[in-house]
Amino acid sequence: MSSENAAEAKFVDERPPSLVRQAFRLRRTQIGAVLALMLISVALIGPFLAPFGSTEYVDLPNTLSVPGTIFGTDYFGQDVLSRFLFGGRTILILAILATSIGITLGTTLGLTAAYLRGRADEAIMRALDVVLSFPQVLLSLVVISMFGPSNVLIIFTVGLSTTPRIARIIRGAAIGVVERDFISAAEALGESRKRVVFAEVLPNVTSSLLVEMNLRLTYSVGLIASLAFLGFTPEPNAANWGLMIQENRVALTEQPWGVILPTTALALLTIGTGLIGDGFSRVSAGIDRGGKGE
Amino acid sequence: MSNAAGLRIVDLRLNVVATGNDIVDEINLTIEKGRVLGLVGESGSGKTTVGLAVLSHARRGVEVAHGQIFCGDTEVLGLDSEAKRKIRGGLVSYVPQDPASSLNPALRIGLQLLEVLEAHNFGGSDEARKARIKEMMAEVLLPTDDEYLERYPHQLSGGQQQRVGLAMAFACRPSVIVLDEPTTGLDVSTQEHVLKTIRQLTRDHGVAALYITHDLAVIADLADDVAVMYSGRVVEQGEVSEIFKNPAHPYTRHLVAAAPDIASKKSIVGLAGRAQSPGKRPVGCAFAPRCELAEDACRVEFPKMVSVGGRQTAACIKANQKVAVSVASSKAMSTRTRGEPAVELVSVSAGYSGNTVVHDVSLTVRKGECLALVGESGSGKTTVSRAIGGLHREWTGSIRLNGRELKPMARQRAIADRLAIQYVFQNPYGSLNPRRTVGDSIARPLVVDGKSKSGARQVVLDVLDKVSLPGSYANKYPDQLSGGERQRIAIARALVSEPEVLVCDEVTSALDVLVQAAIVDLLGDLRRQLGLAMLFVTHNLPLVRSIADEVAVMSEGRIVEVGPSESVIGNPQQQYTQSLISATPSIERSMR
Amino acid sequence: MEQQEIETSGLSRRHFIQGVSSAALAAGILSSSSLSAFAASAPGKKGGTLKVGVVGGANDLFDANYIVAKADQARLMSTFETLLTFDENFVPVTANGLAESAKQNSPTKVTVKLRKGVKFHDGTPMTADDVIATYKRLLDSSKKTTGKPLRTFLDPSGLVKLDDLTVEFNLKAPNVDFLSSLANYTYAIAKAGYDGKTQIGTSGYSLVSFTPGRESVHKRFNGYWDAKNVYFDEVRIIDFADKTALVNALIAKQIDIAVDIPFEQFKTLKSKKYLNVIENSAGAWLAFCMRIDIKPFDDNNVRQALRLLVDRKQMLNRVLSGHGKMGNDLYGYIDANYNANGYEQRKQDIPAALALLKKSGYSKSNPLRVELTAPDDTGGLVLMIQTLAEQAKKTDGVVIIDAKVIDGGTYWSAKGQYMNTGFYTTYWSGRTYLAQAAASMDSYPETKFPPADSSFRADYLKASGTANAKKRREIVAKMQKEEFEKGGYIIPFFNNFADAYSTKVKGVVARPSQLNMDYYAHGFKNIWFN
Amino acid sequence: MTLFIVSLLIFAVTQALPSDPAEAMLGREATPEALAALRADFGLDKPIVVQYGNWLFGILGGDLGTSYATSTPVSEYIGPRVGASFFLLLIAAVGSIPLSIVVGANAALRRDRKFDTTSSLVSLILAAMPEFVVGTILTIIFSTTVWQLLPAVTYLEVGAPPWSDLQGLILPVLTLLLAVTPYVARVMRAAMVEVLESDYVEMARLKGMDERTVLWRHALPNAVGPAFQVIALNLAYLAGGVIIVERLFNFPGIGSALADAVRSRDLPVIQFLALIIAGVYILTNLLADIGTVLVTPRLRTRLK
Repeated sequence: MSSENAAEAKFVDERPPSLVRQAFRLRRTQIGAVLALMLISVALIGPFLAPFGSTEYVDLPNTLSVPGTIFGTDYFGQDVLSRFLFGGRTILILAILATSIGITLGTTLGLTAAYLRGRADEAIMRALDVVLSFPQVLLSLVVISMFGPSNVLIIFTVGLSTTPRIARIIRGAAIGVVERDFISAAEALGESRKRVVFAEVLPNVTSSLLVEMNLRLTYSVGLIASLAFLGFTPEPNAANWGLMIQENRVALTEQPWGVILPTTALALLTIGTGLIGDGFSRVSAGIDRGGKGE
Repeated sequence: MSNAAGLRIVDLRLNVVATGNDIVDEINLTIEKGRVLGLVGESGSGKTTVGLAVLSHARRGVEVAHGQIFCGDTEVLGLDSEAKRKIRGGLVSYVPQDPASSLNPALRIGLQLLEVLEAHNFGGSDEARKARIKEMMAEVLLPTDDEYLERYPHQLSGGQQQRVGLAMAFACRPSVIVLDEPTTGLDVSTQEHVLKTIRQLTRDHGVAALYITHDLAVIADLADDVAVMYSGRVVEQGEVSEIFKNPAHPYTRHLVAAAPDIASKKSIVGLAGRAQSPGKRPVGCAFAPRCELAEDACRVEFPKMVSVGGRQTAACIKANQKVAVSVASSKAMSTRTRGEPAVELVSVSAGYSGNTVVHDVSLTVRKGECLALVGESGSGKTTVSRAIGGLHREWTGSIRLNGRELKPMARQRAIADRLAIQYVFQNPYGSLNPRRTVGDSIARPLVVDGKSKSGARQVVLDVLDKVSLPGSYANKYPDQLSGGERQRIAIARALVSEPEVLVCDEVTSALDVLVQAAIVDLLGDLRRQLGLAMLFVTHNLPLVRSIADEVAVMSEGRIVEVGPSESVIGNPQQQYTQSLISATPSIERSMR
Repeated sequence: MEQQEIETSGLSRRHFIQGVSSAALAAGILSSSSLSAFAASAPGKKGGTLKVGVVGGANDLFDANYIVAKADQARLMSTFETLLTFDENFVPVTANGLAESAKQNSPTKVTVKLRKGVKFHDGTPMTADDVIATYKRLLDSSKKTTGKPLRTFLDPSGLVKLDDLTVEFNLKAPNVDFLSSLANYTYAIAKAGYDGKTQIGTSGYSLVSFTPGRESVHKRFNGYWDAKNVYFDEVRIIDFADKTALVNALIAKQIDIAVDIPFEQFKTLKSKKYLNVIENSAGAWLAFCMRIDIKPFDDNNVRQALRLLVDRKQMLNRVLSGHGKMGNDLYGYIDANYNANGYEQRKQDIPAALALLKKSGYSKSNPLRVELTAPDDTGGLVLMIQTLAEQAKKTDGVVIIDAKVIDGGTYWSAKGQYMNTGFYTTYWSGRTYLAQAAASMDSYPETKFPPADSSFRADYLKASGTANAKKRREIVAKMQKEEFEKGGYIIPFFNNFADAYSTKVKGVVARPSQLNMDYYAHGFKNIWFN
Repeated sequence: MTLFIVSLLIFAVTQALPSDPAEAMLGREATPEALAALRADFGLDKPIVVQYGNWLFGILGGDLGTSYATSTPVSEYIGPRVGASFFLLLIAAVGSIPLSIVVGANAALRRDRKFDTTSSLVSLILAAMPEFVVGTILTIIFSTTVWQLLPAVTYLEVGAPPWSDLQGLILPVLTLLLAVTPYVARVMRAAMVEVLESDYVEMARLKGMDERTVLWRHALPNAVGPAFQVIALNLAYLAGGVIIVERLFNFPGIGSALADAVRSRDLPVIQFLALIIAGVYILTNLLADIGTVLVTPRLRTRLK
């Protein structure tokens, strides 16, 4: 016994660090986190640094050299830099809320389908297939033109349209988990279905969930920006990176900053979250293979 | 039999690339042509790493640090990559552990055979190659018609797949062949055939064979020589008869003592602790921390190989002190009067989506007794046990607990009934929720029963003690534990609700032999102490003799023979049981 | 979104261009004008396919007497011709028209003599019957046409055929400027029996095919009455859903003409050596409408205060990048009687606005909070309401404007914001004062001006029947005074529009014109490839 | 079955659009009589169930109805656009699949080495940019500002087949390729990594197969199967992206028609297009399923 304890004492610190910590050991995850944090801080504190108001008129539209501005004026005679500094908050909040809805719904449905299997699984996945069979942009487009663009609606449509994809992924991940014996063990104890799904299955799909969360956040940002491109936006001229690209796109040759700044910001943000997601997926892939001995 | 060395491994060391820690070191082995060397060891001891090195291959993250490997006259480690490719499958070939995953599911077996020949330019013409394939198929006792070669791997049985693997390995007439646990996962009768084929082929073609396994009985049956590995080192080697009759290294002695044997009623003895992974190994003899003979000298440097006599050598400073393992602890099997029936199955039939796979099974598990339910894979034994545990939906007949009729599914059963029957699962890696502390997992049945978490705490500590684990384990996560420890935790979870019946479903099949012995030991103790009724489901016939009072043999969904284990195994009445027993390799039988 | 063709140039998808009258009433009998600069230029080379890019979509329509978007204008102009056309002073002339002469005999009678030898694309000659049929169609309220304003002073019974080539218009109400109506480009002459489906006109190019949202193909009509001035073998009018794509196509030399370019690209296009850019202003305007019968706009103090709130200079700069002229809440910019009273330019005057509002009881604690809407298919209007909402912030919370953008389909519908709410936006193309007054009073009563107790309506009828220019100016001045002081429109500016075309295209004249590319070169005649 | 539910849903959704098509069409011109006439013309005066029935049976019988906006039969208006869009999607798909397979497979093969890092970075950047930005940048580079090598818009003469302006297709296809390849390549890489770690690939190497055979014969067929599903999903995504790309390059396809139709409440067109897109989606998934079955002998032989 004593020898086992001695071996044990050494073994305690051998617990693999949590998924998150492991992921953040990777270079790419660190870079991603730095990028994402950078952009999030621009979005959060930007409004306090802006030299002009978000809708304040500064000079003739699309003028590059305007005294007092660094990047000139945009399509509507507003300061490009100030618009940029103001524009991160909305799109981030929209994207995060939309993703949360998608993740919550998608996870619940995916787990339920995976756990119940059989007809319930079939019914849930068929229903989601119906939603999925409308491409995201289309779905959003139709729904938004039905009710008119509003932030709540955009959040819901974008969230709902990501739901089936998340549900699919989560179901895929959970199918493997529900086959495992600890689920049987919980069932043998007569645990309620709800508890089995959320307390036993859910914690074991977190790696897929994290990867998916990042991916969907990226998609949501892109989708919201694309909707703005197609002219669906609740408040025209609201400072919003996605909308900003669309607004200033026409004048790209005369005033490139109005497009370059938000595009770079969105790209860096999505690259950041993408790298984090990538890190997670690499680490979790390692975990999934971990069982393979020698 | 030629005496020339077919395979010679000289001072081989492989490292983990990232850390430079050795996975295996100081490996020196020689196999003569036409002989089989059995390489045994627990999982993690480095057997496969050595086996792959013979093909000059190292897995991702592993590299050869130094050493030489001669296949015939060719040193393979120093070859350039094109030359390496050429010797693989040609000069030296490999038979993998799991034929199902090692045959490409997307390619027809004919093509998979043919491409080896093509890659090594064997035969010169397509006709010659086709003829060679047919010849090989015949040698491994498989059909040679074209239709058969057109099949995909999944259309073959496990045994057939492994024969294809053998055919592939022998196709280019290699002079060295590495077989990596080729029969693990096969049923005994299939295993017997495959082993016979291997023996035949190596002898006929004068091939030097390195046979990697953890199963001592298979080695005893098949090999000429044995090398025992522990923590990346060869600790003992010699001829089969020498090693099994007179194991010199303490580890080897433990291995032999822990191995159940179908040929005798043997009390198997486990050993606590486990081998450490690369980088964490102790200085000196790696086995020292677990060795009852260890002294300070063992912890200074790795012991040199010393000759024990004949061809036998062992890496132990006490190799020549003949000390028996304390097998004395052998606990007498209970011979008291029969207990009351705890669980009774009457005419239980069960199936999956309409297909009946269990027919009319009637069994009785008595209090304080262990009933072993044995059978080959697919015999329906697990379905029966899941029905008892309330985990299988589709069954008819009657299952009674203490005379009370049980509902089919656990959720429909009363809490008391649910807690009274506890299930221990086959795979300790899958039966504990990896995201939950061990303590939480163990306490769960209590919480379901309505106990408070704090009240449960003390019970958890008690039950951990019962499975011989310290209370500090309650805060650990499953991935911090070894397989044996996990299985103890799984047993602890089953015990926490003070059940009357324990259903053990192949609980030792994923464990190394020493750990298996320890778990079996534990289960026996618990049964005696707590008066548990136990259903022990297994495919491992030798084990049955060491644990069960009674045995029921299942085949194709039916019970073919039931009776006291000694009489069923020692003197089987049914032809099926007889063939099963004769196909099971045995050390004792081989040593006779 | 596909309707964003308007954007900052401010011209609109729903483009109702009616009669444009002129001060030059005295013009009496018109003859072939000498003003056609192009006619004098050296004859060009024949041949080639002209590719014209224009913003359009599935809503494209093709009709001799109805248009919605620029694409429809271009197609109408390439297929059909009117009796008269406007010169650069917006005086109706016979050049490029189907009339040989037109004469206003009295305020209620006009006689038109048709050109001889004019043939329809199917080869049949054009006669007085075709003219009468066209005008009957315009007067028929069950047909979808732009003829609504005609109906106030003309009945079908007033159309009389004197001979095969002479038509008499007998008006039921006096209108001394009826000749301008005859020059309205949507009053184009189609063959008798025209159903809006088969496009047979009299122009230099006959329609080969039309695919809404894609393109229309027109080939040279050999029987054309002015065949020497038609140069291209083929004209293709190609739809673009997106303005940027339109401009890109021109830059990449895939099209020869880009109709109505966005001002954002003005400088870029101008800098290209192989492109020409022409900018035009014809008194088109965008406006805020305040319904004088809906609270709180029934209070003239509120209306006047809002007019004083507007920084017109800034609005012109923000919305049109300065491409336009400042407005003074009066329409009819191309009219000689525009701003007959010589009012000074209205400027933003917050204190005065606040004083007016105070009179009506509005203050910081009781702010004037109003919703202002614009349709999302008309870019200029969207920017306008945002600008106004922003400018209202200068009142420090006394006036709060909630700018709302509404889906175009909803906005313009019968129950939509347009004409049904108190404060919304509209746009018009340029026309003369009286024509616009009629349209704004009866055809599209956007502000419900004038109020019942006003003499405005009587003054309008009087002015329409007054042939004497000086007297008429006096009446108009009185009408404008009432509108300037009590009206419901806020007209911040008149917008320009601009086109760009390849230098390959010769013969293009830049002169004041209601439509792009000098009335689409009157159906793409008089221009050629060098 | 799915298609039927989709059709019901499409119909319900389009009915929920505010302001009916007659109003949207007449706009400022609307008079009560004209509205009533137009509504009767469109059959909007009938009960909704009847409208749905008429529509569904019309479609089943091959009559797609008449577009409100263009007053032409939907089949005539949309038919050529369906073909054009399909062609665009097809080359984008046909291009992106091998491209992503090659990129993904190579990245997996050179895991954690330069090619892998670079390709994953590039694909991240591409994935991070909305299609319209990618398209705009491509236009600036290749056809307007930097070089004038390629057409900025696609110009198809009416009635001409979609391949009549191959040059004009380059940029739209490239945009779609760049939009979709990163995702598929990532999936391909993951699938390949898994397959390359598999026992049978190791076995193939131990059999002495050269690397090319290992990759193409042993690894790829097994990686493509699972990737098919993702490819199908991404094709559906392409169908969404096509709306934006068509607008950007003035491509006469269903994307621009749909956007138009939504605006003008052209119900027959919306309904038909939505149905077609859903149908294509279902079809691609079916094809993906079939594809998976075809490259997976285990599934294929079960069919027999």
